[in-house]
Formats: sequence, structure tokens, C-alpha cells
Amino acid sequence: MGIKVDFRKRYYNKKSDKKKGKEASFTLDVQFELGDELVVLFGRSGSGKTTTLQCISGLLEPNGGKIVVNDNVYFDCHKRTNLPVQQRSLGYVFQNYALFPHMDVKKNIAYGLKGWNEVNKEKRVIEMLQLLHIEGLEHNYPSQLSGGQKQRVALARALAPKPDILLLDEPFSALDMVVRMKLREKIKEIQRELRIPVLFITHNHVEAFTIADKVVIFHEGRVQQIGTPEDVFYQPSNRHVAELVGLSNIFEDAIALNVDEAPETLVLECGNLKVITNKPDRIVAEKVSWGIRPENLRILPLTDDAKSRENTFKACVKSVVNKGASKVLALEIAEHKNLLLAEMANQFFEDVDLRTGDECLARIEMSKIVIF
Amino acid sequence: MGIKVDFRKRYYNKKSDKKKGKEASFTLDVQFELGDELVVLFGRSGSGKTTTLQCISGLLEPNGGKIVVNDNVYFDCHKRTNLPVQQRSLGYVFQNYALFPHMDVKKNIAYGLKGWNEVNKEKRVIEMLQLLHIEGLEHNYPSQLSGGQKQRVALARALAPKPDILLLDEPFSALDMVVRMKLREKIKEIQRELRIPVLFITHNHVEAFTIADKVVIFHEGRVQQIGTPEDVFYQPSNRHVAELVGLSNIFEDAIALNVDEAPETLVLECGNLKVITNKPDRIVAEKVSWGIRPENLRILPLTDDAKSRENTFKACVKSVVNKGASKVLALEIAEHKNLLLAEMANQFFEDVDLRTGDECLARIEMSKIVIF
Amino acid sequence: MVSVFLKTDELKMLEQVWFPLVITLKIAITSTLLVALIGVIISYLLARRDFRGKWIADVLVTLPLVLPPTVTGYVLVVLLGRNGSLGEILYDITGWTILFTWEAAVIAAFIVSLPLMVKTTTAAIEAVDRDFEYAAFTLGRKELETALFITLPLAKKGILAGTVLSFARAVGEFGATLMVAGNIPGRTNTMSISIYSAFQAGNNELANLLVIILITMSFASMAITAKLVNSWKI
Amino acid sequence: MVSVFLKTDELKMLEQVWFPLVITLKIAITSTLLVALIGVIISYLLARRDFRGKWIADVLVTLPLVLPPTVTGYVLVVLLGRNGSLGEILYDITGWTILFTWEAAVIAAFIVSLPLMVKTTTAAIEAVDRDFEYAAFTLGRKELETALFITLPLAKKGILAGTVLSFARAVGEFGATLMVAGNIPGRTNTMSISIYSAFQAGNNELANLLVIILITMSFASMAITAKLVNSWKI
Amino acid sequence: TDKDYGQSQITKITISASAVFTEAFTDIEEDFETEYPEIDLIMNFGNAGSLRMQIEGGAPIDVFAPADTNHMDILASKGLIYNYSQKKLAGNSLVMIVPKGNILNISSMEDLIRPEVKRIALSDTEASAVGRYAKQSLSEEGVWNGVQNKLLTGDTVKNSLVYVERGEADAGFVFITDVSSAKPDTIEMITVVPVSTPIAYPIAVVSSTMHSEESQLFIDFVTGEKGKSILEQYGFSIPQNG
Ligand SMILES: Nc1ncnc2c1ncn2[C@@H]1O[C@H](COP(=O)(O)OP(=O)(O)OP(=O)(O)O)[C@@H](O)[C@H]1O
Ligand SMILES: Nc1ncnc2c1ncn2[C@@H]1O[C@H](COP(=O)(O)OP(=O)(O)OP(=O)(O)O)[C@@H](O)[C@H]1O
Ligand SMILES: [Mg+2]
Ligand SMILES: [Mg+2]
Repeated sequence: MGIKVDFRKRYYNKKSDKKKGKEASFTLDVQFELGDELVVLFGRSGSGKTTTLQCISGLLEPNGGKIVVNDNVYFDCHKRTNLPVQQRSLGYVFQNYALFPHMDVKKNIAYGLKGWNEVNKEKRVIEMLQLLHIEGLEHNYPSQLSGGQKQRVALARALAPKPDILLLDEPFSALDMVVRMKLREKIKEIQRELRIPVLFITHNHVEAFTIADKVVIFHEGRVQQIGTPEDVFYQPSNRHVAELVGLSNIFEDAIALNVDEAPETLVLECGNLKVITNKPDRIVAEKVSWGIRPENLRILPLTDDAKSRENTFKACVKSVVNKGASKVLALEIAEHKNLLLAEMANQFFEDVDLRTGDECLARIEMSKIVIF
Repeated sequence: MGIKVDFRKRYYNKKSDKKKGKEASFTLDVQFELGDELVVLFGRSGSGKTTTLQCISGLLEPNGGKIVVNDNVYFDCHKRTNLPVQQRSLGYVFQNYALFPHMDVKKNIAYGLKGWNEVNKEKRVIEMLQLLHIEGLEHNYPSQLSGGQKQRVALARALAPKPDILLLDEPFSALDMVVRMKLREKIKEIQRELRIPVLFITHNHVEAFTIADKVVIFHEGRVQQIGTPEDVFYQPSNRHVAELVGLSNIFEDAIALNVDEAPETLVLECGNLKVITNKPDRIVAEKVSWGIRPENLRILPLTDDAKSRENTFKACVKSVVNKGASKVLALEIAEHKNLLLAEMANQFFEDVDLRTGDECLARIEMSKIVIF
Repeated sequence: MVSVFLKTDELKMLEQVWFPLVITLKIAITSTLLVALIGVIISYLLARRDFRGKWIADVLVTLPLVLPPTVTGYVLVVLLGRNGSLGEILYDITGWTILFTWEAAVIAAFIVSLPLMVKTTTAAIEAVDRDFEYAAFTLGRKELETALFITLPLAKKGILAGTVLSFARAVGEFGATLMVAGNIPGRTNTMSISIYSAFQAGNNELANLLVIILITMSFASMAITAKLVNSWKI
Repeated sequence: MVSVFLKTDELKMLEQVWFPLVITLKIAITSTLLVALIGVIISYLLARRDFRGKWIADVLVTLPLVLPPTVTGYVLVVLLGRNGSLGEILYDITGWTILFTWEAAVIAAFIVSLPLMVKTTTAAIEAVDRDFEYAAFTLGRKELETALFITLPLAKKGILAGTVLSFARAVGEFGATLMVAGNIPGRTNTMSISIYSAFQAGNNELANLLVIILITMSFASMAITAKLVNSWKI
Repeated sequence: TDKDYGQSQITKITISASAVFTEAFTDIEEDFETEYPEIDLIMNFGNAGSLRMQIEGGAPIDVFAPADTNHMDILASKGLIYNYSQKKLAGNSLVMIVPKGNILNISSMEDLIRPEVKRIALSDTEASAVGRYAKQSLSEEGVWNGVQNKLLTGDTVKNSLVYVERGEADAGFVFITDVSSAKPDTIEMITVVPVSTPIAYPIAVVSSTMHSEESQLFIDFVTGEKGKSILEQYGFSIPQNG
């Protein structure tokens, strides 16, 4: 079971461009093979996530390749198979919802319940209304709903028929945190209960982390990395992934030097910024990029004993931004004028209590340095 | 200057309901007075945020009240003033974008630049394309854009004419973190540069916190609290606000007892859960609600000396969820079976390294308890 | 039905007025139902399917609008008459000739109002956002179901406009009808034909009366349509 | 123009064909331009404005479709004739009577095709999502600008359908035209009228030739329209 | 339209004539205009009823020549024509026709009551001259009641012709002048139907004319020798003007 895709889709801005043999304005080329799990598609805006879902759903026809879901061949370019959308048993939440404007909420939700008897239909609709916290809106028309309500109706409509695969295009983007957190749980539950592949697009790191079994990272139409949230967030495989998962401090073209005294470690030299790190298992090139997540920078008061530890630099605070539960500090390292972002929970920030202009020590945690 | 509103808007699900004198299905009743600052409207889905923007923009006519922006009376029920939308000099990003489908990106953005000469128009459009990182898409039609690209075009279109007030309805909801963070800065800069009121709807806590000068909290059509992000996030004025801003641990109907030995403190008794807190400046009722943010719960290893401190309870870990940079633990307090959520940065979590089933100590930070 | 009346002057007047009214409504309603049904199908295909020679189908449908009704009528006589290609087959099978019956008038009205229905409805269907159809497909609904419950309801304003036009045209149809159905008192003398011949005969009184009735009828049916539209949510 | 031809049989044929074609195009194009312009304005008001007696305006526009064209023509003759209310004023001012001129035919074609334009366009405009208009308002655009650059372009498929219908109807118009413009060889004998009279006179050769030309013309103009539509992004 | 008005001495006269006169009047127009170069004739052909309605409506018509006295009478009773100018222009005769071959062997009006004769084409019995004359003759023959349910009362003579041509009607009544406009070899003329009042088409000057003299000139011309000969050429008989 699960989902196995390997296909290409090309967009041309003008119909004529294709005939003229011009290069496509956007080319999507994806391969992945995943089980019945909750997969988050993660990527920059315009990287091809929606297009991927559309190809899997059959609303777009790929230009080549193969798509197999739950052992059904949805699409196979060579065999000219292209299963009609209707036979794919999908639950698809469109990025723009596409609620039927001439049906009220109840009818919208019930629309996919073809062949259910009236009693079961009614029951299922009520179930869905409750699940998505939209009870009381059943007789509203889409034009009488708020953005977040519309989104939940779209979700309800997609979930109601218990599909064989769920394609959710940013399904929570318009929801407040309270419902959003509840719904994350529900979606996970539903996935576990129905044991179906769920493809979930989100731009929210926390959401990706808390909900995903696997994360597929897109960049400019190509899959960059596939793995558990921990894999991709803590071990991004390249610069694009790194940026995307919030590894804000990135240094490119660092020279990796072996240290004779400590064969387990590596020195990364990037301009005049030198850091020591654990040597990764794989062999690294001479020139590498490395990065560190803001929350893996430790901020310490300016005491001398701390300063002597590895990867610890004197820095000047350039700005402090309150993110609510944590503060983000922009630090300029005194020696090499590099700018680093550090994030720390408010409760620990209180201990150092820094303001713009203050000086402090910043320690790049050796074990948290990511080389790619 | 700034914005001053005090109006009511009633929705009826059926036209006939209004005539029949039935109760409205939704009533919005807002008052606030704010300067030329960046104001975040924050509230549950369906609480009336979009409706508020629509009334201010003139796309909806309130049922009563007054709206004054930058000393211009936009709407005054008594004087029957209702300034046409066109004369309000707005920049409005619709929740559904409403890009003109028959114009390419460039034309969409330029559409509000009435009366500009061609050279300036061209310059401004290019400026906007760069600002929003959508260079290269200028000849795409809306149907050829991804969700996030559409959203940025909508923003560009609204910003281009340098309006007197910006109404942004979840303008970043479809953007990836990288652009999103850049654009947060840009919007703040634009607000400072143009010195105009900016009303910004978002469901993202961090966004609200980092971008807002003031936050207006909505609940069921009413303003609950107005204040700086710190005010509303750390001192929510009631249960609704508390839930909304992520004060996940809420205890209602606690009895507030004065402690004779320590007049500065208060004991909150809620069932058999007792916590000590600093007495707030204002007088509190006998029955209060209180809450604590998950990140203000300290998790400590099970050592005896820690246990004796105030508000420290033995707890059992029910679940651990990785949010990426931090972990959220569901804790059951051994004595009273209350469930508490605690959040801690990964780096500190490593120190305690708990798993489901483990036991630990949870300390509710006295100074962080919020009474409302 | 009519012949039971005694032919006093008053009754004759009644007959001259009542019969055309009934037959007109019968013809117009039948033809409009047919046009609506078939027109919607054709429109859907034109709007949503791609096939070779689509524009030729488009022109063929529009043609009856360009030709003078008499010519259309003549073509129909040639086709449907006892000796016409279609009519002969029909005659051989049933021994019945459709020419000079009210059914022939229905066919004439159908042909001349079809272009109105098709053009209007095609435009309306094309204006329906395909996303709604796609959503229905993902919910397992076949194209037919989707067309019936999603596309057409969303195009209903255009369909109604087309139907109103077709009905009006059927009521007003005259040239082609006269040719294929004749002007047989008590059988095929529609309002239009009666008005025409009353005017031709210089019987302005009767003509005016009929015109007034026709106008009243139009107002009434339009008022009903307006009410219907008002009750729509969308 | 025509009189310079020598009246040999061949030239006469040419004249019998060429003149009706030119006059028909002249009338149909003029009337279609007018109908498109005025029809769009009326449709916009019907679709986007609320006013008292809106449905009455709606019925009045549709009326010419219900009435036999001859009656419409008669009403126009009464209005535009030297003794008619409008005609009298015109005559007093200019000493000119519009009846029996090609301008009269334009008026007839205008009146009978207006309902087609208005119904189709109104439905199309109503189908345009108001959010786009609201967006234009927030960008400081007046209603007129918005209508011109947002609403109408978005309703263009419907407007085109209405225009095609109106053009076809204007080309095919016959009953009312015959009444107000007469059948004056060399002045007002349009294709339809020529076909009609050739047919009546038993001149089937000419009638067939004219019908073929008319059909060719329709195909040509439809092909142009189809090309136009194909080039549209939306 | 510059030549329509306001130019030199050319007077424009509009003649509204029934369609039967189309060819004859077109020929006459040529002759007339050579004789009177200062007069420009504008020929407006149509069916008599419509032409009458145009005049009633105030259309700028100078001379009216309907193929039906009825319409002239209606205008006369309203004072819309100059009675003094009215003249008989041309005569015509009613004929009975059948499809080529005459399978039903119809030879007289009595044959029409035979059951195998199912459909009889004639024009509107009130609105058109053919219809009225045919009804009158059928009544006089005493067969009216027998044929009443077989009648196909089309709009114009042309409809009747088409029906008979295509064998949709078993017999029909038309004017002798119409027979030539039928498709060749499709119909047979059976008899000339006797009518009690001779069929004569009138012509008169419309009273709203502003060129009554010139209009009169035209009437004189068509009813004069040249006109007569052309009319006869097209199958009309020339009535005695009384
Ligand atoms: N119909 C089209 N024609 C041409 N290019 C298109 C078309 N649709 C999408 N694109 C382009 O393809 C790319 C991928 O679009 P897609 O909608 O898959 O992005 P996405 O990853 O879903 O982005 P977002 O997060 O913004 O929704 C975009 O750069 C977009 O501009
Ligand atoms: N046209 C309408 N008729 C009836 N009720 C409506 C209408 N429009 C909105 N509502 C109701 O009004 C309430 C407020 O809607 P609004 O769009 O202002 O919410 P919101 O705060 O913007 O929510 P969201 O965050 O989901 O966008 C909702 O409960 C909605 O159901
Ligand atoms: Mg997308
Ligand atoms: Mg909203």
C-alpha cells in the first residue's frame, strides 16, 4: 500500500511556447515512495507542492511518469493509463476551498456521500460538523461563512466519504491556533484509523513537526530530501532545505580541516570564523556549507571561564525581538563581524536580560552544527 | 490621525429574518481607538475580524455607529455619512485575494496607480515585484500562479498606491517562513515610513508578537482586550483571550485566599490543586480563573530539594510532542490528576530527557501565573 | 373543444381570442421545454468538450437566426412534408404527416429559438469556474452528475435567460410556423398568426385586443420569472 | 452607386446579389454596434443596480421578441411616421422622414435584437464575482471605470454571445424591417427581404444563391469570432 | 442619402405596390423615368396588408397599388387616399391548381368534396384577396361546407403554391399571375374559377402625398397604353375603367 510517484509536469506560460519547443516556465519532477503515513510536503511558495497534489488527484495530467496509490495505477505514461479522478477515491482540500456556492454547508459536506442512505448521511454530516467545530453553521451558504469556517467545511467535505487517500493543500492555513491544534490531532487520528496515505501541505514548521510521519522537501520543482521531521529539520541535506527548515545561520564555502589531535572533530573555516564540530559519519568534501539553528546558539554572560570553551565568541546584541514565548537576538560577533541569530526561551532570557548594544558570549553548540 | 471606530454590524442568514425582527445570526460590535500604528486583529475563526475590515473599507455598511480614519469621517450613522470606498484611499488585501483574472501580474499591481505617469508606474511595479520576491512572474496571469504567489500579488497591488490605511486580511497565510519573515519586516518598515494605521489579521502568535504595536482581541463579535503584544499575551483579561493567546493551562473557579504570613501572595485553590501566586495590583474577586503558559512550567528531575519549593508537583509524563525547536509535554500531576501542558526548548529538554511514563517535577512559576 | 360554442358574435370573438391563446401557450411551452432540454445538452458539449468541427456545430445551431423565417419554414416543409425526406419516412411508418399540426409549429418554434438557448447557455456554462467541477470529481461524482448538480445550477441565471428568450421567441414565432403549420383556425392559429392576419384583414380591433393579451401574458410570465430569481440564494 | 451598372442580365444579377449584401452588412453592423453599446449599458444597470420597476424595464426590453415582427414594425411605423410622435418632431426639424430608409431598418433590427443582447449580457454580468469589483473600488476606481475595465471584460463571453445573437438576428431580421423600411430595390432590400421576395416570386435560383451567400457569410463571421475567443486568455 | 432630398428639381415618388407587380412595375419604372426624367420613382413592394398598414402609420407613400380592393377600401373609408384618383389598374383571374399529374383526377370544384381530397391550399380567407375570392366561389358552388375542414389557409399565395408544388395539398387556389412563379413542372392548372365580381386591382394617390401631380402622372402612365401593354405582358388582364 502507500503511494509511489515518479512523474514530470511542465507548465508553459503560453500555449504556443510548448509547440515552439521553448523551455517550460516551470518543471516539476518528483519521485517518492511512501507508506500509509502522514506525509508533509514542505517547500517554498511556488515550489510545486500544489501541482504535485493535482497530478496525484488526476486534475492535472503529468507529462510523463507513473503514479501508484495503494497498488492502483493512477497514471502510467507508457501504458497510457490515466484513471479518471472519480475512480481515485480521493479526499482533496483545495487551496481555494472550491465550496459549492449554491449548496449550504450540510449539502456541501454530504455531496461526496454517494450511495449512503439518508440516515447514515445525516449522521456522518453531524459527525463532521462536530469534528471540525462548525456545528450551527449547517444551513449557512459558503458566502455566509468566514474564511476559517470555509476551510473547515472544505475539510469536512473531503473527509466525509472516508477516502483512500487524503490530499490536503494547506488545510489549516486560515484557522486559529485553538482549532488548529485540535485538528492536527484529529487528522493524525483519522490517518491512523483509516490507514491511508495523507499528503499534507503546510508552511508551518511546528505543524510539520508535530503532524508528520515523513516530510518531503520541495525546491523549485524537485524533491530535495525525504525523511522524518527530525531528519529534515535537524539534518537538512542541502542549503535549500536548511534555509527552509529554519536553519537561519548558514555559512557557505567553509574549508573543512581535520584536526590531528582530535580525529573525531573537524574545524570549519569560513573567512576568519572558525568553529569546531563533530566529524560526521559520511565523508565531507573539502569545501562545505554549515549552519546552526538559532535555538542552538547559547547566550552566556560575559564571564572569562565561559569564553575559553570551544566555539564561543564575544558578540554584540544588535536587536531583540520578542516572539512571545522566546526572544530572537541578532548578534554581531566581535571578531569577524558575522551576524548570527539566536533564539532563547523567555524564561532563560530573563537570566541574561540583554538589550540592544549589550555584549555577551555566544556559543555555537558543537554537536548541533549541521554540515551539508 | 489614527483610527477610531465604534460600530455595529448584524448578519441575518435569511433576508426575511431581518424583517421578521428575528435575532441576527451574528452581531459584530466593535470599539477601538488607535494611532498610526500596526494593529493586529486576533481572534478565533468566525469572530468578526474580516467583517471589521470590510466595514472600515466601506464594502459593508455597518448598521450603526461611526468610523473615523485619519480624521476623515468614513461612516457616521447619525449624520448619514458613508464615504464611498473609492475615496477612502485604502490598501486592502482580501482573504481570497480577488486578483483580476483577466490581467497579468503587472497589470494587477498597476491597477491602483491611477494618475501615475507611465515611467513612475513601471518603476513602482518593479519595486513591488522586488519587495515581494515575485520578480519574473510579471507576465503570468493569476491562474498561472501558486497560492503564495497570488497572495503576494494581492499584497503588491494593495501596497503599490501608497494608501492612507492598510487593511490586511491574513496577508501571509499562504507564504513560506523565509518570505514571511522578510515580509514582516517590510510591512513594519512601510508602516513606519508611511505613518499610517495598518490593520493586520493573523492567526499566527509569533507573527502577532513580532509585528504588532497593538493587538486587538476579538471574541464572538466583541473586542475583548486591546494592548501591546506583551499585554495581551502575558496578561490576558479573560478566559477567551487566555485560550486564544496560548495559555493552554487554564483553571476556572479557583478560590483566591489571602495568606496572612505573606501578604504579597495569594493562594489559588481549585479542587485540590493549590498554587501560590503574587497578588496582582488590582483587587481580585473571591472566585477567579487562572492560567499558566506551557513554557512557564519548569520541568525538573525528581530530586527532593526541588520538590520542597512552592508550586512544585510530582507529575507523570503522558506524552511528548516534538515541535521542532521545543518539546511539548502533557503532564499528569500525581496528586490531583490535573493535566498540564509544558513546553521546553529542545536544548533544555535534553538535560531532563523524559519519555512517556517517566516521572518528574513540574513547577508552576509563581510570577508567571495569570489571574483573570 | 371549440366547436361546442354557439357562434354568436360574442362567442366568435371569444373563440378568436381564446383559442389562439391556448394553442400559443401549448406550442410555446412544449417547444421551450424541448429547447431547454436539448439546448442545455448542446451547450454543455460546446462549452465543456473539445471536438473537431466544434465551431461548425456552433454555426449550424445559429443559422436559423440568420435566415428569414420563411426560408426556415420552407426547408422544414421540404423535410417534413409527406414527400419530404424525413416526412416520407414518418408517413410510411405511421401514416401521419406532421405538417399542418401543432406539433409542426413546435418544431418551427424549436428551430428558431434553439440558437438563443444555445448561445446564452454556452456562455453561462463557460463562465462557471471549473474548480467546482473538479471538486465534484474528487468527490467521486461522474461528469453527468457534476453537470446536473454543479455546473448547470451554477449557470442557472444564463440558462434562465436563454429559456426566457426561447419562450418569448416561441410565442412570437410566426414566419416559419405559418409555413409548416399553416393558419388553420382552431388548429394552428397561434396568437402571432392571428394578430398578423387580423392586421392584414384590417381587423384592428381584434388585432389590438390580441396584442394586449399577448403583452399581459408576457408581463405575467416575466413577473413569475422575476419572483423565481429573487428567491435564489445565488 | 448601383445605377452606374449597365443593366445586362448578368449585371442585374450582380446587382440583385451585391446590393442586398452590402445593405444587409451596413444595417446589421450599424445596428449591432448600437445594440452592443446600449444593450451593455442597460444590462449593466439591470444586473448591478436596484431600482423600482426594474422588472418592468426587463419586460419592456423583452417585448419585441414576443410580438410578431410585423406588429413591432407597425408600432415603429406609427411612431416614426410623419404623423407619429417621434416622426413628426423629426420631420418638423429636418424635413426628413426616416421611414423607408436604411436607417429605419437599423432601428427595426435594433429593436428586435436588443432583447437578445440584454438578456444574455445581464446574465453574464450577474455571474461576475462582485469581489473583483470591490477590489477595484478599494483601489480607488470609480464604478464606471470598474464596469469598463473589470466587470465587462470578465463578462465578455456573454457579451460576445449576445453580440453574435444580435448580429445574426439583425441579418435575419425581416418582418419589422419590411414594415418600416419597405422593400425598395436598391435602397432597402436586405438579404432577408430579397430572399423572401425572390422566393415569393418563384425566382428560386436567386433565392438559393442568396441563401448560400448568407450562410457563407455566417460561417465566415462565426469563424472570425471563434478565432477571437480562442485568443482570449480567459 | 444626399440624393434623397434637397437636390435640384428631381421629385421622388414612392409607389407602394403589391408583390405581384414587382416585375411589371420595374419595367414600367424604366419607361416612365425616361419619359419624365425629373421624376424619380421609388418602388416599394410588399403584401397589400402591410403596405396598407404602412400608409395608415404615416409612411411617406405617394401611390398605392394593392392586389386587393379591400385594402384600398379601408384606406378610402379613412380618407387616406384621394378618391378621385382611384382607377382600376389590372385584372386577374382565380385558378384552381393541382400537383403535376393530377392523380386524384380533379376537374372541378365539386371534386373537392370527394373524401380522397384531403387538403386544399388557399390564402387567408379574410386577409387575402385569393382567400376571399376562393371562399366566395366555393360558397357559390355550394361546396364551401364540404371543404371547410380541408383548408390550409396559409399566409400568402406563395404558401399555397409551395404546398401544391410539393404535393402537401391536393389542390389549391391562386391567381393566374402566380402560376408562373411556381417551380416548373410541379403543378397543373385545372380551371379558371368563375367569380361573381370581376377581380380588378385598384391604384390611387395617397392623400398625404406632397407630389399629387407627379403621382397622378404615374397613375396615368400605368393605366395608359404603355403601362397596359407591359401589364398584359406579365399576364394581367386590363379591366374596363368605370
Ligand atoms: N497554469 C500554470 N501555468 C504556468 N505556470 C504555473 C501554472 N500553475 C502554476 N504555475 C507555476 O508553477 C509553480 C508551482 O506552482 P504550485 O501551485 O505547485 O506551487 P506551490 O508549491 O503549491 O506554492 P504555494 O505554496 O505558493 O501554494 C509556480 O511557480 C507557479 O508560478
Ligand atoms: N453574509 C453573511 N451572512 C451571515 N453570516 C455571515 C455572513 N458573513 C459572515 N458571517 C458570519 O459572521 C461571522 C464573522 O465572520 P468574519 O468573516 O468576520 O470572521 P473572521 O473573524 O474573519 O473569521 P476567519 O478567521 O475564519 O476569517 C462568522 O461567524 C460568519 O459565519
Ligand atoms: Mg499551493
Ligand atoms: Mg476572516
